[in-house]
Amino acid sequence: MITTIIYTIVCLVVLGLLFSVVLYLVAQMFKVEEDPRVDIVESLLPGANCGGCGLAGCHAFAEDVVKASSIGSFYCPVGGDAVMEKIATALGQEAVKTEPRVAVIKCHGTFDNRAKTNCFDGYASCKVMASLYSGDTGCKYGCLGKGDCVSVCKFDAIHLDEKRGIVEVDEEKCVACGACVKVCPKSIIELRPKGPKNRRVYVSCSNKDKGAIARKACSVSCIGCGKCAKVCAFEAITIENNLAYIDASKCKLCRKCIDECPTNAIWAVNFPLKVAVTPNKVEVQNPVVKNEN
Amino acid sequence: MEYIIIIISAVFVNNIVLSQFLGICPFLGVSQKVNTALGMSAAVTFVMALSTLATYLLQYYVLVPLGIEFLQTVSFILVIAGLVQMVEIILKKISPALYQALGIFLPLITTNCCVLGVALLVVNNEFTFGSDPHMLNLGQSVVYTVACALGYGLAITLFAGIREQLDLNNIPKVFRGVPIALIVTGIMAMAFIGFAGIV
Amino acid sequence: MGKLKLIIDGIIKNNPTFVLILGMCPTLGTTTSALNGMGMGLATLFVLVLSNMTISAIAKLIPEQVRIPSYIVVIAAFVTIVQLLLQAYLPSLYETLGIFIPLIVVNCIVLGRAEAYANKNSVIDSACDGIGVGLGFTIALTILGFVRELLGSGSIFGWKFIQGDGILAFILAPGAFIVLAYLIVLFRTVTAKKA
Amino acid sequence: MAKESSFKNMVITLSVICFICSALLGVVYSVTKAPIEAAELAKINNAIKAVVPECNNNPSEEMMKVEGSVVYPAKMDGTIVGYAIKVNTSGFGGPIQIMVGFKADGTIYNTAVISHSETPGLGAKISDEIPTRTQIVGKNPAFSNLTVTKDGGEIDAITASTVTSRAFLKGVDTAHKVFVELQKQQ
Amino acid sequence: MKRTFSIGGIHPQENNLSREAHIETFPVLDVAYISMAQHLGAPAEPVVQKGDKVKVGQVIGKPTGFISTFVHSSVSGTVKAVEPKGDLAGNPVMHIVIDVEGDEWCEEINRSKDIVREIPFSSEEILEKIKNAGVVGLGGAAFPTHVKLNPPKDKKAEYLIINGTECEPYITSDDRIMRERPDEIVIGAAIMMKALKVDKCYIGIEENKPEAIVSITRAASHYPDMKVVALKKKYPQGGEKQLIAALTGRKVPSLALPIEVGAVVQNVGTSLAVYEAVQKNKPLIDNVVTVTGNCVPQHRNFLVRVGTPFSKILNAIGGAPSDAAKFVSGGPMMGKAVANIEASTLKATSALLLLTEAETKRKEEGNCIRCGNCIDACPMGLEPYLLNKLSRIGGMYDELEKEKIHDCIECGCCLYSCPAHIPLLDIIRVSKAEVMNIMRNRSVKK
Amino acid sequence: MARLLVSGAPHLHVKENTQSLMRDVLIALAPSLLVSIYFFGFSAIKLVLVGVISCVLVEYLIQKFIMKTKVTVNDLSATVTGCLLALNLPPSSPWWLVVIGAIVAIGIVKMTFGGLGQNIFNPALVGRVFLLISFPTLMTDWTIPESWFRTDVDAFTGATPLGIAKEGLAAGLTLPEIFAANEFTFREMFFIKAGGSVGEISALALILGFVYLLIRRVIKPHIPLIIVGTIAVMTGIFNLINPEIYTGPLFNIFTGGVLLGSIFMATDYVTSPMSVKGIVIYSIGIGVITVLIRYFGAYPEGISFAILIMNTTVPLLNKYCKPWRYAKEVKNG
Ligand SMILES: Cc1cc2nc3c(=O)[nH]c(=O)nc-3n(C[C@H](O)[C@H](O)[C@H](O)COP(=O)(O)O)c2cc1C
Ligand SMILES: Cc1cc2nc3c(=O)[nH]c(=O)nc-3n(C[C@H](O)[C@H](O)[C@H](O)COP(=O)(O)O)c2cc1C
Ligand SMILES: Cc1cc2nc3c(=O)[nH]c(=O)nc-3n(C[C@H](O)[C@H](O)[C@H](O)COP(=O)(O)O)c2cc1C
Ligand SMILES: Cc1cc2nc3c(=O)[nH]c(=O)nc-3n(C[C@H](O)[C@H](O)[C@H](O)CO)c2cc1C
Ligand code: SF4
Ligand code: SF4
Ligand code: SF4
Ligand code: SF4
Ligand code: FES
Repeated sequence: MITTIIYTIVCLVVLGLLFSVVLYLVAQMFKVEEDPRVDIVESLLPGANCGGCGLAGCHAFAEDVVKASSIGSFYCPVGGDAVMEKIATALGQEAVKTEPRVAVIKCHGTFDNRAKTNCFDGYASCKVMASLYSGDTGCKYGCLGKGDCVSVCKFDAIHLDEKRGIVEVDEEKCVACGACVKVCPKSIIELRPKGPKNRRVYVSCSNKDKGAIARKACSVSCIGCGKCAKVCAFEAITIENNLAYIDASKCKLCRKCIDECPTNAIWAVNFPLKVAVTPNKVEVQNPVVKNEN
Repeated sequence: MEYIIIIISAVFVNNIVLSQFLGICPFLGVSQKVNTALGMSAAVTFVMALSTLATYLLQYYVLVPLGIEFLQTVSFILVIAGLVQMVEIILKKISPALYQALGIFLPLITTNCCVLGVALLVVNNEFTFGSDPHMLNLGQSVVYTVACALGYGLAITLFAGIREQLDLNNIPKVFRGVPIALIVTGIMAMAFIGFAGIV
Repeated sequence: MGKLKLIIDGIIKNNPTFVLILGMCPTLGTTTSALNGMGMGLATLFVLVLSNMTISAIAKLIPEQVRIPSYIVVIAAFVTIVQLLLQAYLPSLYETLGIFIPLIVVNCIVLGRAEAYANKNSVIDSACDGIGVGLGFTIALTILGFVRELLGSGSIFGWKFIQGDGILAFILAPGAFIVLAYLIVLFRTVTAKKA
Repeated sequence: MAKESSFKNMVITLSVICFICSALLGVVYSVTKAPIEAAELAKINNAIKAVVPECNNNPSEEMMKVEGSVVYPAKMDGTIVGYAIKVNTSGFGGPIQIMVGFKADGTIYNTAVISHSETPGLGAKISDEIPTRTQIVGKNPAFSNLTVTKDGGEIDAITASTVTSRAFLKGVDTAHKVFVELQKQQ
Repeated sequence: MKRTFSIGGIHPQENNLSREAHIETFPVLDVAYISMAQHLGAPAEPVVQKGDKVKVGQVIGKPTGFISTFVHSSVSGTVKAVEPKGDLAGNPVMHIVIDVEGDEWCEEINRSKDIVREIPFSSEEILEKIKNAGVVGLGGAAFPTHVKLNPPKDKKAEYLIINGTECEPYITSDDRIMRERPDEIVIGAAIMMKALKVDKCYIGIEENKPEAIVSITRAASHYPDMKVVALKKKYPQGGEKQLIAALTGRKVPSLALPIEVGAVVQNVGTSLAVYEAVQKNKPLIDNVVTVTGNCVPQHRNFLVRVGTPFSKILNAIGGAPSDAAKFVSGGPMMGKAVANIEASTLKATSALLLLTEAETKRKEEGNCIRCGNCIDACPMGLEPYLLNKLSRIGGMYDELEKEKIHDCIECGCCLYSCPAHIPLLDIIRVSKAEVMNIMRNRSVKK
Repeated sequence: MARLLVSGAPHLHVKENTQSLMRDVLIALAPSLLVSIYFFGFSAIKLVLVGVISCVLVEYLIQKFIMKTKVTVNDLSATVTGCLLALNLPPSSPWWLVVIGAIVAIGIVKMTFGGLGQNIFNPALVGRVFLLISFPTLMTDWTIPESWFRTDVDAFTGATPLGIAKEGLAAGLTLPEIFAANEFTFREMFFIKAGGSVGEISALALILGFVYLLIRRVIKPHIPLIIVGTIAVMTGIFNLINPEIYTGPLFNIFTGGVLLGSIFMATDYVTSPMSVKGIVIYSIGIGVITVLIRYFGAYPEGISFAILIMNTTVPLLNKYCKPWRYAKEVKNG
């Protein structure tokens, strides 16, 4: 009996010894240097692998951040400043703060605002449509309404309103990763600063045609008349190619331009109710369903 | 002839994954891509052959003479763990690409039941290859082990091919990932039952 | 953290079978009947609790390089103990579970919990985690065994309620995979609805 | 944090863990050794008891080997009343070990399956009550054709498990040969 | 056995309804809208201004890059505007709008119908003349012909291949010119042979145009180096890679130009334009346009001045029939659907096709049933079903490149033959563009 | 004039659609179906009806209530599956067996993978194999339930020729002895044979269906021809080596499900390889495995398993056997 126990002990201890010695030697012989910080950074990242940072997923981000001398040019839109700060601390650097942003759709050409001129009969994708022609309405610049941006959004933050033929961003869910901006063939999505209390003013149109043509194509188009730019006391509005643009960093949210715009192309969102009775919003409340597709 | 029977039996008829239920976790885990699956099968084959060799010798030249067969589990797993870690360290140095591909699963080979499972089967079970029940000798053991590993490789490679194709398909959401993989495995097991009785 | 919550987490949120998808081999290999599944589950539970406790006690003393081998030796020792005990006092169960008893050593759950939980937490918490996960495993195996037995042999815990056989495929290998797949789907739908 | 991985640390830790574990195991083993052996013996004894007529010796102590098979003679007050013969045969899924009990006159008293790895639900039924066993009890292989009906014999196979049934009957046949040999030796 | 290419291809119903309609000269209208983007490559730059007087054949746009060419006025009159106008896809393109006044031609243009066989020019002179005449490929792509006829110095042309296959259903403009103007075509080919300094020329014509084969064979008998080959009917035989394979058995490697295997392919219409440019000094200002469709009462082949609005051509056949649901510029397989019927013809416009909803409306898309029809149909040996699946997942550019999506010639065989009516080519076209872009960026980086 | 349609080229498409292809398969199955109705009477009708209805119903219910997607039972693919499932069962099968098979085929094998075109395995075959391993007795019971045309039914009860041969061999007989004891004439095997699944009764009817599918260009001839060829060659060689225990080519081709399997099941688009190279490997594989199982395996019939086993290789074949690419050629080939 005792011998069995002794054999047991001897046998196992010898095995253990052998094991550790051999492993140690092998480990010494085949040593590989690896930057352990990559793993640390990766573990800090949200792991959504959305590519919103412009790199091929979170691991690539971690590798590049570690390699780079400063993290200034890196930003993870999903994790936001909080995560960037953590990474910065982990790497012993200062984080750069970025204003929180949100995607806005610079077009409001719903079915009742612009008429269809032809009927697209191909694969329902904005990219496919844009590769073939200017679109199924008179406006060559507006939303094609096939929802490429919807399907590319990893956060379910953008939705196609089938009845009105336009996409809408869910501000709560949008993390400003920019995937929709990249995919939209008409380049009508912009990441704009969220603004104080989420309030912002922007031109919800991308039409660069001359006023008359734009007007004919769509009833809420920006016709480049310039009234808004004139009325703006802060020089926040510029007109280029018959299209107004509001610089968010200059805009003080006074909303004078909104009343000035003859076509209701300027949008103000998240202001107290009073303003919600602008013609735009009225229309939002009574959507006229007219999808002829 | 006996070796052929051993091989056919271990690869097809009593496939280690599809009918013995060994090594399922890495089977499900490392089968996203055919290339990884191939790498994994190579690693498993290597580790299995090596560890069965070692454990066979350990069993018959240490444990049995000393009368401490009950130490099987502990000593076998220690040997296997050591081997795997060695392979891991060496692989990391020699082929970082393969190391990257197999990722965290290399250490998991240790906890791959099929390595320990086959090592135990070989020394504990009687087999009926070609003749009446008997214990395997060293040569047979190694051939059997390698055949088991090949069977594992076959199953995981076919499976990885299927999963690659499934990635292109529109699987209903709740079934994505493990459930569909299990269903595929189940149907593969069903298909492999066709080999029943061949040896 | 509440001990009870730890245990319940192990059963639901970290369910080894339905969520973590670990320890698949015994899950599939021993569940031809509800009783077999339960036996396997309990054996694993036993090892899991003891090894979790031991490892959380000694984790701080172990150098990084030999962490895994040390854990494995500890786990293997407990498994062998279970093995010997079963062999001595429950020989018939020992025989049905066969090779899957020694294979508890390599059950990813045991090592997984050691790595993921026990080596960072206190002995008591680790024990609770072990109990929770072990129970989760046991319950899952029992359900799986129950379903397979029900469909495959037409019996419930050994009590036969139909004449003749059931749908044999369910106690063969294919049935194991397929039933588990559907149980996971069911588990996912149910827990998703709750969440 | 864990200790640093120096060579000395590694070796010592692992050795100590191995030492403690093996000591523990050795003790448990010593404690369970007896019950394990008892359990194994009980299994054999139960099987023997089930397959031979009532006896008052301890057949497992008088075990002998004949033609490679293990034979347990059952004696009533010193006279042989039967034999339990343990034979190996190979079934559908691997080896099958059965015990066949003969009365002294050569008729089958009973049979028992000690171990098998047949398919659950199919061949595995040999260890439950199966038609085969009840059909052969009381028969003498010397005078009956104990093969499955498909092979022209008189035994109904287990449904869909002809292979297992054949293996079983082959085992019975082997046991009978051993029995004949035993008779000759006497 | 007649020759053809070996992999893929389909047999759509021919419908050559207009093949017996003689070429009629389409009247000159009041206003011409001449696009500056009539060729592949950089658009031309206007050289006239509002109010300028122009004659027929006068240069109004000049090339702006290596792959670019001249644009000439197809009418005489006053420039009314130089402004962006919608092309047939509705996208804004610079146009020169000319109010037509009379029909005054530039003096150097020889308008006689006589056939001039003599080719007194050197290779360089020929190329110069072709360039100055703004000749582009009329086979569809409108690639500037002088560029194609001037291969890089390290590549040696061995064959000139004249593409008279006209493999698309419905279109008959090439058929008609081969039957009505065979001599000019053959001389044009001889001119190009001289420009390329090659001594072998194949003229490939599909067997469904027996009259064209006869007339071209007769005309080509003057030139021993020219060989007219009748080819089996199969779409897309006219694709240059397929035609080269059918005629010479050579395969143009992936991503390479035909010159890689020593071939230069030109359309019969181009050949005619080259003849007129070199022998008659006439720039490319008009071309033959087939107007047809099952729903159209009259099937016509018009010689149309460049810059004629589609709507006006439709008026000439009595307006668009009420059941016409789609206008296609070009053939039914490769042509572009017209979104803007006020757009006007270009140099390479070959047909105006009217299809009814029943003929053309896409059927509802089903699941791919892996029938393999698309694979069997693809003349490039690709797997359209796979390209489709990979594309839809998104981001699988490496895999798509491995599957050689860049080899797709956009022939449409796959979409045509899919029983599940999956819009294969719609999807492949977009991914192909993306993959090619990635490949280009990569080679630029290197 | 209505608004213009706009789309990318091409502007024409084939008239066929999924439904018409499936309809052609059903038409091609008609001769076999008629023969089996003639031979098995009401039970054949019953099995096919139950098969079709339960497959269609399962697909409908799953699409409508579980997946909540568009219901596409109109494409007739479930009908084909149901029909083939029924044709693959013994004529004496009870109706509930077909229902279980249909639930497995459509519910597990087709819909969980996403429906038409996305499944890896042949649904009808998995259904059959599932039943075979679950109900081995029922699935190998070849008694003929009734017959509408002959009275000497007794002559035709009993196992399939393959089963008889296998049993005989297992009992230690040689083939010539078995053949002597049982009459399997080529004529009977070709026109109508007893014993076997509902759909494999008449080789002639199956071949008629094959010809129809070829004429309608629904399938390419490669798969059936290569499978049958492989089986013929392999069994030919074995038969030459030892005619006592290895059955010959004619016997192997015209008994059991080889024709039904190779014409209708191995050709299923969804579960067969896409390229010709792949198809060749796939078909040879099926042939070889069929023969191996028939000669050496536990089952007398192997084509169902062989097709399923080769189904598992299809993704790999698709990955590594690409069609003959145009542009592979190097310069001046
Ligand atoms: C998975 C599987 C397990 C099987 N297990 C057994 C078994 O344990 N015993 C047996 O005799 N046959 C077994 N078989 C074989 C068949 O059930 C049987 O040989 C065949 O159906 C012949 O039927 P019969 O036994 O009625 O002649 C098995 C077959 C399969 C596919
Ligand atoms: C699918 C496809 C079909 C084509 N069919 C024709 C055709 O029928 N006739 C033709 O002249 N060119 C056809 N082409 C264009 C030729 O490939 C080639 O560009 C042309 O013959 C070159 O001559 P060009 O530069 O004079 O136009 C086709 C191209 C493609 C991609
Ligand atoms: C970007 C580009 C560059 C080309 N460069 C040449 C060239 O240098 N020489 C040449 O002979 N053809 C050149 N080609 C013409 C092609 O070979 C081909 O004839 C033309 O794209 C029309 O083909 P298709 O009508 O078949 O589409 C070029 C084409 C493209 C798109
Ligand atoms: C030629 C052809 C053969 C088919 N064979 C089968 C078959 O064997 N089994 C089956 O379930 N469905 C078959 N189908 C129907 C359909 O393809 C099948 O249900 C799909 O596998 C479902 O995704 C066939 C269809 C065609 C066109
Ligand atoms: S005009 Fe402006 S708002 Fe209207 S559709 Fe165009 S882009 Fe949109
Ligand atoms: S915003 Fe852009 S991508 Fe989104 S639907 Fe409109 S056109 Fe498409
Ligand atoms: S369009 Fe492209 S993919 Fe489709 S058949 Fe033609 S070459 Fe092949
Ligand atoms: S033709 Fe259509 S259905 Fe057939 S394989 Fe190609 S994409 Fe799929
Ligand atoms: S339990 Fe995980 S591999 Fe077996």
